[in-house]
Amino acid sequence: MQTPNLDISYHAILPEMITTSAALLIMVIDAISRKIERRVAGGVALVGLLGAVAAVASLWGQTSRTAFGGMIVTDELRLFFAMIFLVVTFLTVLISLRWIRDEALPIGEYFALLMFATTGMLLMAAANDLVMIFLGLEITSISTYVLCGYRRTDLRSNESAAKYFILGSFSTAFLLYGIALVYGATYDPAAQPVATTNLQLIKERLAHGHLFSPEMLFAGAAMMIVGFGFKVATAPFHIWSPDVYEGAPTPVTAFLSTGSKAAAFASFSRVFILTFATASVGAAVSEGVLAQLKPAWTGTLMVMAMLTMTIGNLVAIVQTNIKRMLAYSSIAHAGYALVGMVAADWKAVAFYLLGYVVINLGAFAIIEVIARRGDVSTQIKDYAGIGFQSLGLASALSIFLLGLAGIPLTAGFMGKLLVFKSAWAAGYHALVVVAVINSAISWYYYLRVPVVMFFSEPAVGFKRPLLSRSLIAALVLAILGTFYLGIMPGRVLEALEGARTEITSAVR
Amino acid sequence: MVPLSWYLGLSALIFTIGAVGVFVKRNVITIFLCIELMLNAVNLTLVSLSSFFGDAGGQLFVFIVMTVAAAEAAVGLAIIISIFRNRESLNVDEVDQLKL
Amino acid sequence: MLAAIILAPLAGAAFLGLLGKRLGERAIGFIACSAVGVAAVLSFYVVFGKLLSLPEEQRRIFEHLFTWINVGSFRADASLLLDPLSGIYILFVTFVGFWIHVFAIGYMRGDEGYRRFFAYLNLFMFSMLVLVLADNFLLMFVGWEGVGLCSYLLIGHYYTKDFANDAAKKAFVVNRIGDFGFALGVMLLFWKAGTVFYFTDSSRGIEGAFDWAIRQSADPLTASAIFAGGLTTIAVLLFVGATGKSAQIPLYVWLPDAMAGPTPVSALIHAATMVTAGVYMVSRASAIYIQAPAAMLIVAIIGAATALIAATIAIGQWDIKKVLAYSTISQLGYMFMACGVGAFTAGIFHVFTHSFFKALLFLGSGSVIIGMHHVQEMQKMGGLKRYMPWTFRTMAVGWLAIAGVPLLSGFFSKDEILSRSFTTSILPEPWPKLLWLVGALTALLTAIYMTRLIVLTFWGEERFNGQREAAAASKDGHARHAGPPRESPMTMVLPLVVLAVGAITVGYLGVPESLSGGKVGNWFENFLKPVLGQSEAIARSSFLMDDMNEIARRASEEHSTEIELAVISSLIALAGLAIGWYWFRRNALWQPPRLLERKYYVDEVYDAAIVQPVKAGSTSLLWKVIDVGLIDGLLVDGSAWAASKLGATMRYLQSGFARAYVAMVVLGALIIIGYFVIYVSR
Amino acid sequence: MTDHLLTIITLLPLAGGLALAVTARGERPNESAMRWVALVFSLAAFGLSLALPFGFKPGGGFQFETNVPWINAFNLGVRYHVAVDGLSLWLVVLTTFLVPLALISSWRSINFRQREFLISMLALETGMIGVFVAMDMFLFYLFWEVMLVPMYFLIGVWGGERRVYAAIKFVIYTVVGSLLMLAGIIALYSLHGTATGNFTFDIVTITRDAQSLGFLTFSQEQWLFWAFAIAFLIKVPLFPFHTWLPDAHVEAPTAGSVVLAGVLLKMGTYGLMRFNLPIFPEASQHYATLISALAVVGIIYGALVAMVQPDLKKLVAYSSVSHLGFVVLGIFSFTDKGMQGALYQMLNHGVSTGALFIVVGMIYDRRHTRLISEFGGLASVMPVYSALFLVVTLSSIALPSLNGFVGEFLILLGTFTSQTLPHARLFAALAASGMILSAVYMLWMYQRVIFGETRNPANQKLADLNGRERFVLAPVIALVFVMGIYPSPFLSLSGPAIEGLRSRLNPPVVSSKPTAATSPALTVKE
Amino acid sequence: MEKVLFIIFAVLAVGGALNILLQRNPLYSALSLIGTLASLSALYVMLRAQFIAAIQIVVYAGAIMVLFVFVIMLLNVPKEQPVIDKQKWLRYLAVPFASVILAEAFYVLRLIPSVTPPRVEGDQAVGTTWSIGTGLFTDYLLPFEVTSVLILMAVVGAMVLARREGD
Repeated sequence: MQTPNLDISYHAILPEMITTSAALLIMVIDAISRKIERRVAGGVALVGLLGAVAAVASLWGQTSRTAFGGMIVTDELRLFFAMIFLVVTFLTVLISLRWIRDEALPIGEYFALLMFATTGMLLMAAANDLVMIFLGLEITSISTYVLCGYRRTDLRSNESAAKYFILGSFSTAFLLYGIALVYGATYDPAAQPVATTNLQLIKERLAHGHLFSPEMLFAGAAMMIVGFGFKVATAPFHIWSPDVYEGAPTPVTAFLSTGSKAAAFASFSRVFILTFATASVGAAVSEGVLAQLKPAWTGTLMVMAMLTMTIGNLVAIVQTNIKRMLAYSSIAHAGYALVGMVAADWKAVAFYLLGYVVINLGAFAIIEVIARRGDVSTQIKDYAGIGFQSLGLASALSIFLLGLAGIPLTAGFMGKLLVFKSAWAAGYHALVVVAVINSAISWYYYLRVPVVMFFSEPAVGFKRPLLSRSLIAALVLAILGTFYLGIMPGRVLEALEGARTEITSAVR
Repeated sequence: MVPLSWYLGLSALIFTIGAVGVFVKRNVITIFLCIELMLNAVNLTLVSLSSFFGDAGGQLFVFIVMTVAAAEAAVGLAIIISIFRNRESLNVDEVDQLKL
Repeated sequence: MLAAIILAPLAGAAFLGLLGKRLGERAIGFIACSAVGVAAVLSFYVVFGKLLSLPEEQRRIFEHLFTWINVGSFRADASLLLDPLSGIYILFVTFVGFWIHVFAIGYMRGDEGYRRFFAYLNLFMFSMLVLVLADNFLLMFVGWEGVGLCSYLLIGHYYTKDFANDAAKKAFVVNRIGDFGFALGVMLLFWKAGTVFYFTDSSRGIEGAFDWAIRQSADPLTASAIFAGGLTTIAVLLFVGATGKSAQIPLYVWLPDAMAGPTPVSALIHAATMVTAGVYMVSRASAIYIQAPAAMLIVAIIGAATALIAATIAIGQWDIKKVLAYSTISQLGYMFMACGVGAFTAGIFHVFTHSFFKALLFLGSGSVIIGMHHVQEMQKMGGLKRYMPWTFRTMAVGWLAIAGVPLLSGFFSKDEILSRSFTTSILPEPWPKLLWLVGALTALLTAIYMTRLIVLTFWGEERFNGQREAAAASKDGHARHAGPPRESPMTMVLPLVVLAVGAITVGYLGVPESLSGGKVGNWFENFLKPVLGQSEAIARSSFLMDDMNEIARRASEEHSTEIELAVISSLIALAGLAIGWYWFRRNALWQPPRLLERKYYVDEVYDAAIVQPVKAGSTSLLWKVIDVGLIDGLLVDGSAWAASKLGATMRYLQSGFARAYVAMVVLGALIIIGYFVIYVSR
Repeated sequence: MTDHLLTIITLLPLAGGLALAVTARGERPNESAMRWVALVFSLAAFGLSLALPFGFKPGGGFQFETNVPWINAFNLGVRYHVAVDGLSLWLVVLTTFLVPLALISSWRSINFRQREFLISMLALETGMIGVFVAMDMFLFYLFWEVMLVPMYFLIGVWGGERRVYAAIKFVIYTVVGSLLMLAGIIALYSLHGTATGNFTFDIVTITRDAQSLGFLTFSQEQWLFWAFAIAFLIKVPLFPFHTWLPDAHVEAPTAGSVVLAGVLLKMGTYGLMRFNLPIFPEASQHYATLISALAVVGIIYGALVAMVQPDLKKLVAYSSVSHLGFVVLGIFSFTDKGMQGALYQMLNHGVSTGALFIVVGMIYDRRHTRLISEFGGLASVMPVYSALFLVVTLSSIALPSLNGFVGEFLILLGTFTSQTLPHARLFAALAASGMILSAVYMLWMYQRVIFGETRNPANQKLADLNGRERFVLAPVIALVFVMGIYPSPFLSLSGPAIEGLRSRLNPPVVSSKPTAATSPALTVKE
Repeated sequence: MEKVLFIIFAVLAVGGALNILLQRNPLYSALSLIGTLASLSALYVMLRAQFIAAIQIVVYAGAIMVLFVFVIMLLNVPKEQPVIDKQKWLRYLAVPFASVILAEAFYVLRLIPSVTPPRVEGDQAVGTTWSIGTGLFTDYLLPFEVTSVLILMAVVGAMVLARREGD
């Protein structure tokens, strides 16, 4: 028996360890002090997140290093997405700080769950093995199931959690089945180990074309599309998201529509772009079946992207609840990001998502303030005339909505530009045109909110909401991020770009 | 000697039954049971592949899946309890406040 | 120097318009008149002092001010050209214009728009002089539209009156229709000739369009030449402009309405100067026209037809100014007929004489109108010679002159036109004879309707009693006080006298050689020879007869026929006077045929056939149906509606039932797995 | 200084807006001071922009250039590249000229949210200048879209009754077009990058390479042509994309209308000349007939519909459709005369229609109605106003010696003498009939508003123009005359740029000398 | 012989699964699921996955299902509740959807190459506790550790949701 090489590298999982520790610390303090101060809990979370950011930063440059027997990998995709998740959680914590007290909900558990979810998302990005992807996904999912139902006495919150749970675990079963089939399909008696869930090994086997059963591979890939498609909320697997987003507490919705979506895209990209796409490129030996895999999934995703954008945008037009409208909007945005997936350009997708999460979190921050205690005023008509009553808030919301619409100067535009550019260069012209038309449609409903805010008479009894410092900080960060990524995206893009050569060279 | 495809076929059959059960049954607990059934079907696939290939990975995966199933069960049942507290019903068709 | 001529009235206009707010009527009148007076004096100086001092073939003075537009191969300068043709024009324009200004001082007294009136009048003088002095078509177009604008402003002088405003707008729009043709003509000319300048000026490196035109071979006299895009097309398009400005068929309809303006305006713009711009332009472009016989024929036919039809309408009019307006149209038709038969000099000569006697007649009618306290209907006049002796005397001169009574100015010019029509060789038979016949008939009608006008106004019973109060009440603001008709003040009578003298004498400047037997040189023709001589020569030696013998024979024939024709036309004039005198002395209020009274219903037809359909079509079809209905409603709002309807439909996928969602997920999964499975086994 | 002059001019108004946003806070900010600040900033931009024509060397290509890398990653090759050439030079000046006037003209008519109004105007100015100076497609698109936002608020907040509908319609219309343009930009960028290995959004580079390398196939050209053209034609707006214009004009406040008509519409025609003609010359020629036909339809259609409008602003809006039809026609004549005329007509239309909206705004301020039937007989009570209105009207109907004529005539002449455009003569003749119709609707409108008796008692004690209003109109009126009488300085500066375009579009040099009728060039494109 | 055993347990498993759907009472469904789980466990034994078979019974059937049953008993839905079925049409989808999934599954499976499991006896065999244990603490070390996070989080989550108001 060979001596097992455990390949333990604490550095490689430092970010995850830090976030987990922060979660544990919060719970310990909560347990010891009987009732944890929200500032303490939030502070620990924020410090933990900053620590995780530092840890991610310290990993930068160590690209394509695997650890734990190939279970996780440190590459640009992981690191970049990790940054996205940490940004998401950071802003979510800032948004929640005041809200959690106003709502009188358990504080310690909330922040702990957020941090656990972050850990799950970080693992999803870091995973280099289907097991880890599954685990990360489950950690994220289960913690968000709980967060959706966090306002336990609220029927909407219950319903949100129930629907999310039923549909989420249902789709997880599909993903799992897909994983099992891929595991079986890549059986190669000549290799060691004979069967694997490790993506690196799967990629090599695909490249060499030694497959047990291509049919199983395809069926597995299809079921994984179902699983991931559900998590990123693409049509026709999007249907859970409007209900869940509407019913969940607003900060959770913010987190859900950004973080867990981005995490699913991270794994999605890891499996499909970095494993299934590059394999077919290098599959010189067995063009026969394997050369079909990429066209099969890109074709599917293309149709799904078109459907997703169209449904998201069209249905958003007729919404009257702003949370629900943004839910549909985030469906549409998943569609735009899928455009980048189709082009097999995960960097464009990553940048798109970075911009999207910053803007979307900003928008939800404001919605949370306006919604007030118990999410009571989330109708668009509740925004009537607040434009000049609280100009700053309304202007910020307008900026975010325009950013979502993709107006230049904002991150939304840069993201769209990159994604569309990639898709065009990859030859998906029709897809770009559909995306462009959809963008035009989306202006209609994004503009409706400024219309209501600025162009109509204020509703009686509107009181200017008081903004907490943390929320202002979140808003300022989101606005700065929106413009920074829109105007000076150079540094971020270069950081992303550095990956290009290294990853391609690693593939070869 | 039972061929591999028999096991896989059985697994697919059970998975199908589970999947159908999720949208046919109304009781939220039964729905949950069906989801568990689906997970078990996948487990059967994994175990049979693992055994036929002589690779422990599949069975290790099953171990992980079982843990996840346990965790899911804990949270899922908690969600069901909190719904029941508010609604006094386990019928998913009554949970339709959020729509359109 | 030439610039000073055009700038003097402009300065007057600018001064009055911008700074004249506090000036009194006296000062305003003085400034306006002196502006024109300066221009007149300068004109006399440049024509007689400078132009005539040049050798005959070099009588062309260019004055380059600045390059106006210069784009690629296209160039148009703000530069002036003085040659005998423009010289004649600036002489009578400034001279007659000056006296009309003087007349207006009295006529407009007490008007609230006094300053505005004189500012516009000066502006008109500026535009007219630009039109005449321009050395290229584009600058001419500036003046061309400028006079149109001033005409618009002055017709609408009484802007509170809707009919005046309508008339003003009609004048401008109808003129624009003509200008449309003119502009196209200029463009076509540029396309073909590569220039819009009249004459070559090597100092500026420009080529002249007329120099180009002369080099071309003449177009054939066929209908297809009109549409061929060559010289004939250019000439016809330019003539469309002339029909607008000079009130020819079919665009004459604005001129009668234009009488809504103050009478000095009618005299200056709508009789003496502006309306003859078309004749000027055609004569100016004689080099083109002479190469385009089809266009010449059109010009002649339109001119003759207009002359005749307008004359018949004039018989049926009751408004004194309307009679004169139709008379003007008719006389303009004469002028075009002259141009059409190649007698450009004769046309210009008629312009020249006509400007005197028609201005005189208009001013006289203005004097009558003032004397009658703004009554214009001749039914309400009669017997005025007792009250307004000077007006009567001077108008009588005009009457006789226009009627073509021998030895008055109208006789010489009209006779010249008639005889040249008869003998022209540029048009094929039977057109010369036919044109002459129409001209002669028109001359007869002219004598008749002018006699009617004079008789109804100055002779017969006094029909104005009892109308006075009503008149005073209706013309508010203008009826200074009611009372018996009275003679106008000195400022009005003096111009009448001056013009009357002119109407008698100016004809002697152009006595046809055949009549004088060569004893009196035809100064006018000689003067214009450097400009129009070449064209006239071509006209005489028309390509219709290449046989040299024929030419010689015709030339000798002409002399004798001219005398015969002069006798005939004198007789016609006298016959017309006699008929008019005897008929209208007895039946002063003879009811003319309704068709004539209503001007052949042309306005009504235009209104029903063009104006109303366009308005209705624009409103109901273009705006309401296409714009609001089709584009906005169906396409724009429709697609928005469709999008939201589609969205509203799709949202029902979101039924709220988790189980239905599960089914949808399963369905999606089925499709995707099926696609993949089928895809792989392909 | 000259290196950054354009940047300064572009950003100065925005800086003013920011200054207002930062300083003028509190419950009751000093409105008058805010107006002065805004005015000073916009006037400063105008003053600086005057340096452009004086420092501009005709034929010197792109000048006052700033060209620095901006975003390099991902092969984007986005550059901050601003410059002016003969095409954009005067449009920049027009923009900086009109905005102060618009501000002064609405000095007292904006009675709420003064600060936000001024900020919007200034931001709008920056956006508009930016569009004209941007020489990088990314930058161009950025300004193009960003400018929508302040305009949207100008219409939506300070607009009339149907302002919401109008604002949304305006934005959606524009966005549909501009997003197609975005697809076109991306495609052009990709095609150019793939063909040359130089991935860039730089307009100058791409234009040059399109000329020298011809990296586009004809079918690619056609697609790209439309991707850009639709965006621009919507903005122009060419029939049948024009229906946003009447609504936007009617509902926008005076200052908004002035800027909208004066500058925004020019962005479309400018775009055609900047992108479509030089980069897709073949496609431009291929579709010239279609677009020219639409332009001619627009000229006549706009005029006819304008004629029957009951609302002053709507009338002016439809007249813009008609006038901009001329511009498009001139552009697609591909002659130096036509394109020069088009460029000049853009300026003219900016001045005249801007002035028309100012003039209409003046009576709107007094009467709060724009219905023509509400007026009549203003000449008696407002003589100065009537006189100035008259000049503006005449300028709009292209009276020779006023500005409109030069542009319109050159366009018609260019179209008439076009060698490449089929049916050029017919188009020119039909377009020339627009001259007649413009006289009809403008004079009829003028007559109904100004002439007649003052029957409506509400009009009987209207005050004539005050000093401020005269001050607004004075420079416009002066410009109307100057541009009509002495256009050479304007034309000569843009000449070389136009000549470059022309030679691009008509590769074999053809003269418009008499031989043209039989020139083989005429049959090349049939 | 093996095939007979397989068929027996397969039928039991499928029958148990179908019975879940057929039962009205969730309690019976849960019991039926336990039956299926047990049959699967037997199949695992046949596949020589002894460890998994054991924890299938101990953890799954033993712990998880007990939790289910416990919750079902706890909630004890009153019998007299009206049957609310707003989405009757869904049941008509059951057969078509199931047949399509199965068709797809068997379409894939018909092409699966036959494979013979390696004959490795003793501790080294794949399904033994030894081999699973070794795997868990070598290759699967990280997943195993992460599972603890998952469980901990699930506990926290379940606690938050299930505890009574005011705790």
